[in-house]
Amino acid sequence: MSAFAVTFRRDFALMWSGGGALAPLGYFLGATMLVPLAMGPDRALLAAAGPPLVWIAAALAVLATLERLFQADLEDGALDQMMLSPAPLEVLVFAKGAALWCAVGAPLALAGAPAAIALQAPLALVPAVVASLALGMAAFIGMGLVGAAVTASVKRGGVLIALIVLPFFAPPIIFGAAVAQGEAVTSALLILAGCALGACALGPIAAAAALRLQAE
Amino acid sequence: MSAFAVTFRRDFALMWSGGGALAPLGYFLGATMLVPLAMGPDRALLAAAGPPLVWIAAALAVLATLERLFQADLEDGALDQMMLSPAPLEVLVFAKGAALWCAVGAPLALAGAPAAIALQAPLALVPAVVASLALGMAAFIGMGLVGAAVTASVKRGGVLIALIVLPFFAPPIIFGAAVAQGEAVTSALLILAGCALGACALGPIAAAAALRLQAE
Amino acid sequence: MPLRLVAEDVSVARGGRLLFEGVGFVADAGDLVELRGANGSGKTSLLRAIAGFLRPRAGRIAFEGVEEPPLALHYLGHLNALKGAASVRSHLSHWLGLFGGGIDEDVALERVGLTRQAKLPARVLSQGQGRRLSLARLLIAPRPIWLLDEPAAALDVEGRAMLCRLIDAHRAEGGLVVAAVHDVLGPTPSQTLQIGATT
Amino acid sequence: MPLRLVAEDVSVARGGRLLFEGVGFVADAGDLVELRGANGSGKTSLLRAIAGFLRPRAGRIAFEGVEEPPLALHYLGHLNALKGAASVRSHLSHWLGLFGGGIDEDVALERVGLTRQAKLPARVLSQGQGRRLSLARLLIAPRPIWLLDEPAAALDVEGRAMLCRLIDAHRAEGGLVVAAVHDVLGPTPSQTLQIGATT
Amino acid sequence: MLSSFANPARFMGFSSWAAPALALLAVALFAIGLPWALFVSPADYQQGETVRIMYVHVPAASFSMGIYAFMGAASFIGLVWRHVLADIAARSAAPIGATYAALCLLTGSLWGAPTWGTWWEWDGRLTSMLVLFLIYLGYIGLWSSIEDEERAAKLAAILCLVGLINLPIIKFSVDWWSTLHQPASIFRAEGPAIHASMLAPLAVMAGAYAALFGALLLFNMRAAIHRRRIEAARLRAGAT
Ligand code: HEM
Ligand SMILES: Nc1ncnc2c1ncn2[C@@H]1O[C@H](COP(=O)(O)OP(=O)(O)OP(=O)(O)O)[C@@H](O)[C@H]1O
Ligand SMILES: Nc1ncnc2c1ncn2[C@@H]1O[C@H](COP(=O)(O)OP(=O)(O)OP(=O)(O)O)[C@@H](O)[C@H]1O
Ligand SMILES: [Mg+2]
Ligand SMILES: [Mg+2]
Repeated sequence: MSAFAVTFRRDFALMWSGGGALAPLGYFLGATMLVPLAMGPDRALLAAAGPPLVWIAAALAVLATLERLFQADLEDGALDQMMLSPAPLEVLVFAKGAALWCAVGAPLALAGAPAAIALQAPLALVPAVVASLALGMAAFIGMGLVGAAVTASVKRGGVLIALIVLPFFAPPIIFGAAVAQGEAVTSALLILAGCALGACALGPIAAAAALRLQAE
Repeated sequence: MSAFAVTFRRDFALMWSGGGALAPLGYFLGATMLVPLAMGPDRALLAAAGPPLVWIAAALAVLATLERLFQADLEDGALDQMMLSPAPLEVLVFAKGAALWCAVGAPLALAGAPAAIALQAPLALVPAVVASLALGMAAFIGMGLVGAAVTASVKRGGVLIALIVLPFFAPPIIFGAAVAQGEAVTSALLILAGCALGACALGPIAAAAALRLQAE
Repeated sequence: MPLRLVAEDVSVARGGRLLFEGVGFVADAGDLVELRGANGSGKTSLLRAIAGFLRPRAGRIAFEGVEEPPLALHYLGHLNALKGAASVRSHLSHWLGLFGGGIDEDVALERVGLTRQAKLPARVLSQGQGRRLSLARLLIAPRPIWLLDEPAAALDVEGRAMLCRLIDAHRAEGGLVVAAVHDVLGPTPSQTLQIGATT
Repeated sequence: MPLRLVAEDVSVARGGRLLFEGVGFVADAGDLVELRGANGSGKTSLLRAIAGFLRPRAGRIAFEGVEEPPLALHYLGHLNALKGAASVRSHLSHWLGLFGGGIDEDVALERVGLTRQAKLPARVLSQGQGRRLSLARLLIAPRPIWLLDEPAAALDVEGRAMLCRLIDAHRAEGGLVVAAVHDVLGPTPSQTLQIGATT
Repeated sequence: MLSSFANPARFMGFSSWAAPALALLAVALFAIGLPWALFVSPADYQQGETVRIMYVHVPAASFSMGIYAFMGAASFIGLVWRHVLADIAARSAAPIGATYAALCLLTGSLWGAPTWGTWWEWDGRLTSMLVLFLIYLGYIGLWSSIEDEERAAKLAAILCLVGLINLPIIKFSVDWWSTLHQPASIFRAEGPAIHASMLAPLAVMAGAYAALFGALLLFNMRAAIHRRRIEAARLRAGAT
């Protein structure tokens, strides 16, 4: 198997095994559950404010998985070995991002359906919400790779990475929330696809550059 | 200095240095910033839905710092040394929780003031919000210790700990959000104080029991 | 009662698999017990059982003439228990507080040869310097029983000589050392225990 | 062009402090260069500079007769690059994919003595077993240059003999080894380089 | 009684006939209870036919809480007396309890749509039931992410005991927050407040749920014991 394939496979397996995918899902559903708890039982308020919050919960859920993405590799020496592979580091970083999308991003997008319903989104919108979340996850992960790479050597970097990455999450969240509110769905989806493409193309390059410096 | 004092001091210093306290603050403010982005510019909606969301952001911010609390000690062997101290493990765990409250919880509670104002809470409520956040943080941390201890040996446990701990966060969030909405402030504060007391008394005991098992 | 560590008929299992059974020894003040055995034979597990971190499946481990652990022993494992962001000196003051006083921090640093690194964060220490810092823990709080797991790992020639001096001094003061080793440690052991020799 | 590794007048600094300067050597196929020096003298840093992980402050490190790294070398550091949750065998298939084929996984496992642990998760390996697994990486993909940082760490007596055989075989096949060591490694080095001897 | 099963070998002997027997009993009770509840019993004068959801909903709700209490007891026994079987029992009960909780949530929302006009409402009881479901998920997640069975058992037991706090919250939530969901009508001090024609099929359904739980629990425990034996044999084979 190629270096890309084995990197993807290992990361996917490590994330998936041990209830890996279950856990971000629980985080996601738990966080969406907190929203109505905090907001109280006012139906109209929830219907107006709720669906966009699915996006915030999704962003925070994927953020939580990003922290240790490269930190673990740095601490146990696996990063050194990645740099000795004939495959470019960019490709391996992309493989890790793809594994994260498959193991966590896609399940999260699917879980967006019940979450959106619980937060009173109209049923007809649910497929669009799921599609937009799937694209948004790709954008989040592409951007998140950079944040994870630059904070890899910081212990307890989880909060630092949030600080670095959350501002970049703003555009997908704005358009994604628009989808959840049923505004200009098609154009918002197109913009999200653009975000995802750009992030997935540029993210691994910037992340690999940062990782090379971390290896010093 | 006593074992309690040095444990508190080290944890506080480790969290504070390296932008430790800044980072959860940034996470907190970043998350509260995302809310108006996702919800759109509707002032009235924001005023109704916003203040309770301060609580959600605070809960997620403290959650993010919990993950590595014991995991780091387990991985580098510091936990073994804690168990060889003449001080009971419960006391050392309590010291770590107290350090977390001082380094992250209290700054977060203070940051609740600008966040609540940004999310259109009435000014008169701000002191009550800060007080409730301070109590709520203590409750979150007390409960979070248990989650952090039982997941200490799980790599990428950050999401698992969220799944385990978030359900327990529900009661403080319900009452805390009530304070933010200006409902039954005094009784909610009393209940929060009760939650905090209970969590801080029982949390370290359960957490220490779990940590003894992790050391096997 | 004089200091004595007794292990009787100890069996240790990890993850459901029996590692060894019927291991026993008696060590008195001044003794150095060497544990030897192939990789994976269970030396580390035995030391952790003596330290009280894991419960042996069978047998008895008893301490005479001292308080029960944690107060009576030091455990130096494969892991150094260092925090990268904290300075070398702050590690010593941390341990001083954690274990209850003993010698001065600077004396301990000098004896392990880290005086010049006192202000560096532990993160930048080399492998051997980290090990030396961990060794300083043994000096900070005087405890009669030392459990050492491959203490010479990563130490240079001069560092090994230093380790020998520490062990000799500890034994001379009436201490007791149990050490897992692969090659020659230096001080003459009073007994050598072969772990898992039967398999 | 035959295999050759040239280091000329290399200086390495860490965190703004010069560790050593003017270090140079030439190693040819079949050579074993031993790096010796006190803890903190810079052996690990030199190896990482050769591997290309860190940039020397001055000097030249050149490879002749091979592609540039990463394709030409293996780096075995203080860290074993193991994932606790993954099985022993899955590490080998991972490295096989990462570095591009070589010998069979089972053969590699057998040569480092981990055949019976093949299905265990790496988490439960003992210190020495982990080191053995990391050594198997050298076998999985044939690369002419081996950079070994204290390769014998945590190995038992039999493991050290195994390491000697691996190094001898590699040299006999025209490979080249640079190893940082503290005590005697086993195979006769073709040269020994003292790092930081001047201070 | 429990101590006589504490020996895994004796447990295997006992469960080899008890598990299928309970399974048969469950099938029989469902065969009586479901038709009775769904076709024979009277419709409600207010809610009409939808009241029949009750026969699925109420036992699922009660037993999902009961199973958690059972897990709490088993965890306590496992922690204090180190009974391996107690650990296995707690672990094996969790997926069943989670399924019952999910069933309660599902039937509750199905019921809520016609009667309250909403699938879901963030009222105290509904929320705390969801919290219970999430606690089940967390418990299962913790179990499955720690490979060392013994350690996983003890850690999960601690979590389970801490989670017991949620049970009284669910039980009394209807009294604390006076909201949509109706308060206790069956198990209350003054005696049941529903008519006997509904109580009887409900009792049969409750018996069916209980038998199903017993059967699934024993099957799960047997599977777990087999898995442990295989695992132990594998590790023994992996000896150095
Ligand atoms: C998702 C929504 C719902 C949830 C999570 C839920 C949850 C519960 C729970 C936890 C119990 C307590 C069982 C016990 O104390 O043993 C219960 C009982 C009950 N529920 Fe629901 N419920 C839901 C919806 C409904 C609806 C829509 C109705 C009918 C209008 C309903 C009617 C009942 C009745 C009659 C009982 C029995 C009360 C008693 O005697 O204790 N539930 N439910
Ligand atoms: N959690 C566990 N589950 C199963 N097996 C384990 C576990 N932990 C350790 N082991 C096994 O126990 C054995 C003994 O490990 P231990 O670390 O005690 O060996 P050791 O003698 O110290 O070896 P070394 O010389 O390599 O340090 C190893 O074979 C290891 O695979
Ligand atoms: N990031 C850094 N900043 C400052 N100094 C550093 C940094 N990293 C390493 N050092 C210093 O560089 C020196 C050399 O470290 P190195 O790991 O190369 O030594 P070594 O010869 O391998 O020692 P050992 O035998 O203990 O493994 C050490 O004194 C260490 O303190
Ligand atoms: Mg060992
Ligand atoms: Mg070194």
